[in-house]
Amino acid sequence: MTGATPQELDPTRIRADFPIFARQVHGQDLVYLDSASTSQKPQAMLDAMVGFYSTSNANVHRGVYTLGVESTDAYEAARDAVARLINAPSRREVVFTRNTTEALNLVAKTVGVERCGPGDVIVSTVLEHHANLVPWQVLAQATGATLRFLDVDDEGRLQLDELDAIAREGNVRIVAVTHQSNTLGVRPPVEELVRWARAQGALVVLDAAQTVPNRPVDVQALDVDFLAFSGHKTLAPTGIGVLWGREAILAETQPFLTGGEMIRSVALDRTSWNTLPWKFEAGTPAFAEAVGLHAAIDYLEAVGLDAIDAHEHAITEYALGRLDEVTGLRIVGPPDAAARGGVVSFVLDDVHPHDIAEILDRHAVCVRAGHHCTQPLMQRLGHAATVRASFYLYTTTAEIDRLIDGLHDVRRVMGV
Amino acid sequence: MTGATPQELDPTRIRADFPIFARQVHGQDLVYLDSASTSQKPQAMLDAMVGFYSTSNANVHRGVYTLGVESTDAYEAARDAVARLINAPSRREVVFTRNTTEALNLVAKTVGVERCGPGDVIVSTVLEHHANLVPWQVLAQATGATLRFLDVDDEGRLQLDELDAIAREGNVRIVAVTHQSNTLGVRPPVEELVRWARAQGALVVLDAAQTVPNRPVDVQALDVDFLAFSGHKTLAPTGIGVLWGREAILAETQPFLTGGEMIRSVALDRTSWNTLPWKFEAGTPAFAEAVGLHAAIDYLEAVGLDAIDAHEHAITEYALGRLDEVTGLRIVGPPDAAARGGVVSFVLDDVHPHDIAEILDRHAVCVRAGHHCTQPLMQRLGHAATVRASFYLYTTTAEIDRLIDGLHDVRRVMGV
Amino acid sequence: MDDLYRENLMDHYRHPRNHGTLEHPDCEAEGKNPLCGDEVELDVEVVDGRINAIRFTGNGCAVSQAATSMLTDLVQGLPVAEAAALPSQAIIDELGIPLSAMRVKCAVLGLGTLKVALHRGVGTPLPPEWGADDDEMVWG
Amino acid sequence: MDDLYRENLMDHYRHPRNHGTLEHPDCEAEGKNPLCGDEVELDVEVVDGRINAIRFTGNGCAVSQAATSMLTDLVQGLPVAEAAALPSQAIIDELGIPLSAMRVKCAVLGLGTLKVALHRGVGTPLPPEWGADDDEMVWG
Ligand SMILES: Cc1ncc(COP(=O)(O)O)c(C=O)c1O
Ligand SMILES: Cc1ncc(COP(=O)(O)O)c(C=O)c1O
Repeated sequence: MTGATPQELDPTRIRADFPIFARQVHGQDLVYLDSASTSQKPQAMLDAMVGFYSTSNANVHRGVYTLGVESTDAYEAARDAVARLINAPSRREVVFTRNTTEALNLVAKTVGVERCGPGDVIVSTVLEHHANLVPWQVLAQATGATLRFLDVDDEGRLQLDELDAIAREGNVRIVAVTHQSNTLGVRPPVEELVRWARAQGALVVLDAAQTVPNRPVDVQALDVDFLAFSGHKTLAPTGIGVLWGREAILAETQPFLTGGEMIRSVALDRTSWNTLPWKFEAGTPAFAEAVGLHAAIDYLEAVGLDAIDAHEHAITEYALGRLDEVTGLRIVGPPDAAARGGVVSFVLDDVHPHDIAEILDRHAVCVRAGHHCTQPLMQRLGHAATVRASFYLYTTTAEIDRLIDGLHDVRRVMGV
Repeated sequence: MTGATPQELDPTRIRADFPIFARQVHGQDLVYLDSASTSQKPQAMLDAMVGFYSTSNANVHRGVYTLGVESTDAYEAARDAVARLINAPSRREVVFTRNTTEALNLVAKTVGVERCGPGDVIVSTVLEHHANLVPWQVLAQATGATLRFLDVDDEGRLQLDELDAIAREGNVRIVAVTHQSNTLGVRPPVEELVRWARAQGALVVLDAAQTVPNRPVDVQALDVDFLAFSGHKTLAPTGIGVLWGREAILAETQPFLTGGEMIRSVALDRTSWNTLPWKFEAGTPAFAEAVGLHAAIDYLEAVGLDAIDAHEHAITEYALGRLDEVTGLRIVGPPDAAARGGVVSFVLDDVHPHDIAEILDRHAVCVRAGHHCTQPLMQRLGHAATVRASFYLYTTTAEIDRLIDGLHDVRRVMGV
Repeated sequence: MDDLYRENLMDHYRHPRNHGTLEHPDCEAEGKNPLCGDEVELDVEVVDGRINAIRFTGNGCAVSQAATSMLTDLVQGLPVAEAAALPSQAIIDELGIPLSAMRVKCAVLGLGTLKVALHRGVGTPLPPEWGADDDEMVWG
Repeated sequence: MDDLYRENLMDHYRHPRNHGTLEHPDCEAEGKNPLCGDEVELDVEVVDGRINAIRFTGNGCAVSQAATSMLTDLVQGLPVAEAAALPSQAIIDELGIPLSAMRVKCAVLGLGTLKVALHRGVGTPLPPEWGADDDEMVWG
C-alpha cells in the first residue's frame, strides 16, 4: 500500500509491462476494456511463474530435498503476500482455491451447511454475481433455511429498508454480499450491512472479486468473516483464488475436499485433519499459480493500490463524460463516478449488445455483452443484456476515445 | 499414440527440452527422481502458456470479441486433446478440475451421495493414495454406507479373495481403485475388478494419476465409469486436473460447485444447469492451464506413450538391478519390474528415510521420503516411511548411477 | 466492417420477412438464448405436409433476427420433413458472414425453434442436439 | 556433506544420552510426527521444581533422535519453568546444522514432547503452538 498521497500512475508506462498490448486485432492496436472479466498479465508475473517452473518446480510440503524446500517456501510466501495484501490477522486464515466461485462454495458447503437449518435466514442481494447467489440457493434448499434478497433501486443502489422485516423472519445466519457489482460498478453499503449482520449474530461473506484487484482491501477494517477473490482478475494466473476466513470459524469447521495435504493421519477407519490453512487445501495445490499471484501482488503494491483506485476513478469519470456524447446511449447503473468502480454498463437505442460488441471488435475494442453472470440483476433492471466496458491500471483515455469512435460506427452500421 | 513398435526414446535429447535440467544443486547437476510426485515441464509447454497469456488471454465462454473467441477455442481444444488422449467417447465427458483429488471428491460428493445409503457398500483398497481413500470414508460416514478395503500381500499385490464376502454384505455401489500405486509402483488387476464390479452393478472409479502420464490409457478399453488424473504429473501446469465420467451418469447427476459458467439460467428462486461438461465447471476455469495441458499432451504424443512406457520399464529394471548392489537395502513392493510402473520404494537398514533423502540431496539427488500419502498401505507393510525414487521420460541410467553413489555415501555418513 | 454486417443481413434485420403471428398455427414454439437474451417465437401452418405459412416475432441481436427472417423465406412451401432436417449450415451460408462459435448460437436460434415447433406440432424427429425439455432452450 | 551430519549430531544419534525410561516419572508424554514417523517418549522426574532425571526412547531420523538426546542433556537440572519455556531455537542452535522448515519439525519433536509432559505432569504453561489435544501430536 502506498502512503497518504497516492502517486499518480502512468498507464502508458504500465502498458509496456504487459506483452499482450503488442497484439493487433484486425490490424489495429488492442483496446482491452474487459478487465472486470479477467485481467491481462504483466511480464514480471509470467517470468516469475516460468522462472519457478524452470528452477524450483517440485511438489510442496513433501520433499526433503532442496527443490521441494524452495517450492514449499515459494508457495507459503505467496500466502504471506496475500495475508499482507488484505491485512489478514494470520496466514492461517488464507486458503488457496481455484477462484472466487470455489471459495464461496467452500463457505456455503462447510460453514453454511453446519450453521443453517429450518427457521434460519440467509441474506443476499439482487446485485450478486451468480457465484455469490447460486451457492446460497443450493444451501437454502439443502438445509431448509430461507433465502432473502435485498433489492436495488432502478440505478442499482442497494436498498436496506427490508432489513428489519427480514430479521423478524428468523435467525439470520449468513449475509453474502458483493463488495462491488461486476455489472454496474456500484459499491453497496457494506459497512451498514456488516453492522446489521453483527447485531443479528450473522456471518458476513464478502465477494471481493471486483475490489481486491484495484484498491486497498482490509479484512480487519471491513470486519467481515469471509472474503473471496480470484487471481486471474488481479494480474495473476487463472487456476488460483483465495478464501480468507476468520481462524476461529475455520478451525471449528469440518473440511471441504479431502485427500492428501489436508490430513494429519489416515487409518482405514479414521482420519484426522491437518491444521489451518492446509485443512482446506486437498491435494496438490496450484503452487506455481501461487508464485504467479505473489508476483502479481508485488506488481500491484509497487504501483500502489491507492494509485490504481484513483486512476480507475479518473478513467471512469472520463468514460462517463465521453459516453454521454453518444446519441441514444444510456448508462445502466448510477450515472456518476462517485459511488462506483471502473465498470460501466450501457445500452444503445435498440441495438443489441451482441451487435455492439461484435462491431466494436472490428475496431479491436474488447467489451463484454450479455448478462455478466448477473441474470437476476438484469431482470430487475429490465435489460436482457448490456454492454460493459471495464477499466484497470493499464487503461488509457486514448482507449476510451477508441471506444467512443467505435460506438459512432455502431450507430452508422446499424442505421440508428 | 504410436504404432506397433514403439520408437525408443532418447532421454538425453528429451532432457534438453526441460529447462530445469540446467539447474545445479549444491554444485552438481540435478537428478530428479520424484516424478511420481510431480513432473518437470518442457519448454514447449511453458511457451504455450506464456504465448497464450501474451496474445489471446481473455475469459472463456463469454466474450464476443476476437480474444474471447480465441481463448474459448483454445480452452475447448484442450478438452478435445484430453478426450483423444484417453479415448473418451465424447468431449462432453471431460471435466476440468484442479487435480486428481478434486476429481475424486467431485464423484464422491455428487454421484456418491446420490447413489449410496445404508445397506450399500463402497469398495476401495489399502493401496490407495489418500485422495482415493479419505473421500470414500467421508462418503460412507455421510450416507451410512459400509466402506470395505481390499487387502494386499506383503509385497503390495492386491488380493481379490474377499470379493465374494464383500458382495454378500450389501449392494456394492462404487469400486474405487488405483491404476498404479504411487508408493510401490504395483498395478492392481483392474480388469478383474471391473468385471466383478459390473456383475455387482457397481460403478468403477479409477485413479489414473500415475498412469495417464506414462502409458496409453483408454477409458473405453478399461470399461470404467470414472477416471481421474492430474495435469502437474503429465508435464502440464499445476492447477488443472481431469475427471472423465460416462455421459449417461454425469447427465443425470446434480452439479457439484455452483456459480457462473455452469448455469443455464438463474432467477432469484430457481436456477437451471448448463449442459455437459460445463455443468461441472463452476466459475472461471483454469483456461491457461488447459492450454498448457494441451501442449503437454502434444509433447507426450509426439514422443509416444508406448515409448515412454517402454523407457520407464527399462529404467525401472536397471534401477532394481543396481539397487540390489547396495548392502542393507530392501525393496518395498514387488521385487521384479514386470508388474510395476516407474516407481521404486525402499528402505536401508535402520537409516531413517528422511536422513537418506537429506543426504541424497547433498548429491543433488531428489527422492521422496515419507508415507507418500498412503499411510494405511505403509501401516499394512509395517513401515513408518520409505524412500521412493520415481522415473519418467527424462530419466537416464546415469541418474540411477548417481542415486546409487549417493546411497553408498548415505551408508558411510550414517555409519551402517 | 463490410463482411460483418452485410447489406442483406441488415436488410432482413431492419425489414424482417414474415413478421407477426398466425391466428391458428399448427405448430408453435419459443426459442430463447438466456446467455444473450435472444428470443424468437414461431407460428407455422401446415397444409398437405408442407409449410403453408410461417410467422415470427422476436427480439435480439441482428444475427439472430435476420437469420430467423431468412429462415422463414427459406422454408416457406417446403415439406415439413425437409424443413425439420435443414442443417445449421444452410442458415450460416444464408447469412454469408463469418461467425464465431458464440454467434453461431444466435444464427441457429430460429432454426432450432422451428425444429421444436414442427416436432411438437406434427411429430417430425428432433435430433438430440436440439433437444429441449422446457421452454427455456439453449441451442448448442 | 560435513555441515549436514556433523560429528556431534551423529555421536548423539549413535550414542543417545539419557536413553531409557524411569520407574516413577512425574511427567511423561509421547510425541509423534505422523508425516515422517518420528517418535519419542519422554519420562521426567521433578524434584524441588527442577528436572532431576529425564529419559527418552524413540525412533526416527537422526535429527529427531539426536536433537532429543541433546535436549535431555540441556534440561537436566533446570527449573521446570525454564525448561518449559525453552525456545525452539535453543535446540536448533545445539544441532548446529542448517535445517529446512520440514526438518525443523524433526528437530523440535523432543522439545514439544517435553513441554507437553511438563504441562501435564506439573502444570507448566503450554503455548498454543505446541497445543496437543490427543496423543497424536504434530508439531508445527
Ligand atoms: C495415485 C495417486 N492418486 C492421487 C494423487 C493425488 O493427486 P493430486 O495431488 O494432484 O490431486 C496422486 C499424487 O500425489 C497419486 O499418485
Ligand atoms: C463480483 C464477482 N464475483 C464472483 C466472480 C466469479 O469469479 P470467478 O469466475 O473467478 O470464480 C466474478 C467474476 O466473474 C465477479 O465479478
